[in-house]
Amino acid sequence: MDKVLPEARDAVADIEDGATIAVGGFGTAGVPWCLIQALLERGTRRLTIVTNNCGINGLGLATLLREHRIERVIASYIGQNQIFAEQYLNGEIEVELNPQGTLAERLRAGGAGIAAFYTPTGVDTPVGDGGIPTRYGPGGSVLAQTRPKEVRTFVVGGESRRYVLEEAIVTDFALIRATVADRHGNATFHAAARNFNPDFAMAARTAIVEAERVVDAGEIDPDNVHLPGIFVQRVVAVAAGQRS
Amino acid sequence: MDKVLPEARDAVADIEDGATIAVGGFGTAGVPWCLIQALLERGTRRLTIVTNNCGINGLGLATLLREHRIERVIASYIGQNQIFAEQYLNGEIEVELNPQGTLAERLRAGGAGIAAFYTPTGVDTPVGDGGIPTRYGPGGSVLAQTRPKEVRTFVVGGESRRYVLEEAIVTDFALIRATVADRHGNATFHAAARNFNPDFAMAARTAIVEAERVVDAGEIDPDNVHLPGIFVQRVVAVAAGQRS
Amino acid sequence: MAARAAQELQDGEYVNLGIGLPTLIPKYLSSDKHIVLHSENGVLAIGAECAPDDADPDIIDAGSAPVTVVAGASFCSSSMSFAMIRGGHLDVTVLGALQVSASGDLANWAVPGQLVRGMGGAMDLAAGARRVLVLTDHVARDGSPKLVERCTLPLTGRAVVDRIITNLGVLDVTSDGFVVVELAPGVSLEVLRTSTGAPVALTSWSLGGNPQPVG
Amino acid sequence: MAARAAQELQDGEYVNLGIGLPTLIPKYLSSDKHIVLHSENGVLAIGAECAPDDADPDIIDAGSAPVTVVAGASFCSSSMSFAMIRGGHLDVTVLGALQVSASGDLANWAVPGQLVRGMGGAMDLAAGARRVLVLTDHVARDGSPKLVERCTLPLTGRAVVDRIITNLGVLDVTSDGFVVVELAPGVSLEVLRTSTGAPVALTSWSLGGNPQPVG
Repeated sequence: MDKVLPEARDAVADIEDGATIAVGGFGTAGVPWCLIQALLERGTRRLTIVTNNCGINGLGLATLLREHRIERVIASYIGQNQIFAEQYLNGEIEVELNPQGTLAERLRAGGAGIAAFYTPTGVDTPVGDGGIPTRYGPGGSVLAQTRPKEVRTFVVGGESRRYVLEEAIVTDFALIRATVADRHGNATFHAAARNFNPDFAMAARTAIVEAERVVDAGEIDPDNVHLPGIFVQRVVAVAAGQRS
Repeated sequence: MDKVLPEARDAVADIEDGATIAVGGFGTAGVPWCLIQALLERGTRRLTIVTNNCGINGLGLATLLREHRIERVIASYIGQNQIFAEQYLNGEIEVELNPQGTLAERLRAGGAGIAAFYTPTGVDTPVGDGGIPTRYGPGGSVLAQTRPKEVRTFVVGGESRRYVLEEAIVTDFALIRATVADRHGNATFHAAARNFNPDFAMAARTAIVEAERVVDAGEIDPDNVHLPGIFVQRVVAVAAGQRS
Repeated sequence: MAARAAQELQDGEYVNLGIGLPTLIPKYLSSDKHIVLHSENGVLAIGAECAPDDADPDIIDAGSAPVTVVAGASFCSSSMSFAMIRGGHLDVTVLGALQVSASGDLANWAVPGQLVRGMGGAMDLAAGARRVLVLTDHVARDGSPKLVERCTLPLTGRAVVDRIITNLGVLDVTSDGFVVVELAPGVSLEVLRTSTGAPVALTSWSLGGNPQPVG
Repeated sequence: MAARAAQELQDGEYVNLGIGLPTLIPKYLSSDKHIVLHSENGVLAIGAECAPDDADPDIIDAGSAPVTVVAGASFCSSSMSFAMIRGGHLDVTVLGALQVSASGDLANWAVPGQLVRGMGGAMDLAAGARRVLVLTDHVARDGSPKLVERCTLPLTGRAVVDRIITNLGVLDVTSDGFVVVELAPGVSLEVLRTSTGAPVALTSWSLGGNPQPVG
């Protein structure tokens, strides 16, 4: 069993136009820079991207935005990501904003075979009630917005509370940045580079890991595997610090 | 911050009659033998126990069954656990059987603030349809049985399928066996001794860890903490291999 | 039977073997296949069983037997282990059966009137694995068929079984019901059919792929 | 304000500090309190911010600032980090606000007509933390009150805020609406009341516990 491919471009060679891709990373940590770069070079278009913040300082996924490769983003935060904000506002991309914990849990659910779950996050807000703009038209008009979600009361541990129903997300691919991966796909992450990476890998039909170090099976302590190889289909070696 | 208590009996001193307790362990691995023994010695009664198999070969939780301390068990498997089978059949205890993955997920949900979730496991079986005996009466008559659960169709990743709604479990206490714990409650588990322990700790209002080795904060690699200290309220040191 | 089941497993597959008969399969796996064995108590890449004296008491399989792990192994929590199962990440599971219906329903955990000993992980495996193989004697101890038109016992899962391997042969569950894939050496189609509680079809495909004489 | 907020945190508490003003709090924590700081990107037990030159690029907080961790730290996945938040395991979160209502509704993520920049982890924190403190200027830049009878902006969470710390004082959200706990030095009750868009009650408890002159 050897999941290692020679180059990042080999690992993304079958990502076709219109694919849905979960991309790990939070801020500058744990971003699969090289796989994003390979996808950019491949020229794939009309992508749906699931990600926390869709690039930072013009880097990472922002490079795909700049080349107009993305048509839809499922994320939690735009912040100061200028090109993300611009394309959302000018109607070029459709954006579905999720609470960050809901985003992580929706992909964890997708990976775990859970179809949907009830969370307290977003009850009595536009997340539960609907009305968050998803697509803008000319002049800042709102062409489409989120719809209301089901809200239901449950008693948990003796406490009655209302919860909103959120559905799982499964993607075609996941792009993952790991610190170490072995040839069977087992991976570990250093510090806050872990973030969404394990959840997103689980949610994808094909999870592609770029790792700063690729080792033989058996070199990672079985007690300390952060992402078991069963969730990983492809591994590519990149240099530590390598970003493209 | 120091969550370490001198003795197992100190750690269980406020577990009152009628408490609901999640107890980690699968077979002989990761069983909190010393905390169970301390609970036995304390004499607490009318317990609801959440556990996979409720003791093995007359040991562990089977000792609480033998002393008639348990009135209700939420578990996945009775197997060859003779005293568990006897007390279920003679109506002394109420038993709610769950698919093993559903059991783990219900407690993980309780710990994660998720009220309920839809799982494919158990659709079109007595788990979803109801009818599993929960309490027997004289002569093997069934006094109570599980009720039907909600079943709903979701489309996940393009595939339409039916799922059954399962609710979270939150407990008063959890008894956990770890390999190493630090004074802040961070814990690691060796091999298959991990099993339900992290999920159960998360689900409890008060999680009590017996650890084969107690170390100072900072001695466990932050990348390899299996159970973060935020989920753990008390730690007790036991000897490796110590079972009572 | 276990040897035949071993042939079903392909190089690179992630596989969970249920307790009982399926645990015999690893002995028959050819060494040129790399199969990753999963155990629902949170072990991935199980190796050989080991003698109790050499055993690490914390390394056990779902049947509580002491085992080893091989290179590339990992341990995880129960919720993560069942995320693997339920999330469709297992290529194959091999389970025992009390009954299998012509539409692939599986019953293997409870008999009305007998003590219910719990379903353990069987329902999750039946619902979650991409391919569900059943490994079982063709008929019950009392001679009654286990392969039936409709299960009379409580189900483990509906329409989940893909293929059944018995002492009499190999059958697929198709939209047309049971289809014979192979007959065990010396077993006639007639014997297979009379031992089966539902019609068994014979497709040209199965004829072509079947080295044993049929009928 | 950050100094006052620091007083709210008790020894042994697990705390998440939102971006903006709340990140100033750690500077004012007295060294005899052990507070465990959580960051929603999967860091527990954050230490001091550190100079970019000394920084490990993989150790950042939720505001992407380079930080250190202290003894007893752990890293985890996003789903686990939010399990901590949503599951009620955080003792306190300190958040900024655009508006807080007299019934504890919080609005801090969106303004109609302006670009929605996303809620990030704010809604999870508001829904999940056992105690929600708000740290904010008492009035908006245009002088309009931020503490109001009813929020007009889209909510982050309903009935979630426990206590508000502003440049003018400290107020609790109670079933009777806002109640003053403390006035900032030199601030009169009159000023607090005219700066607040809803009635502010004065309980005997708050009088007793308040060293500043009231009225």
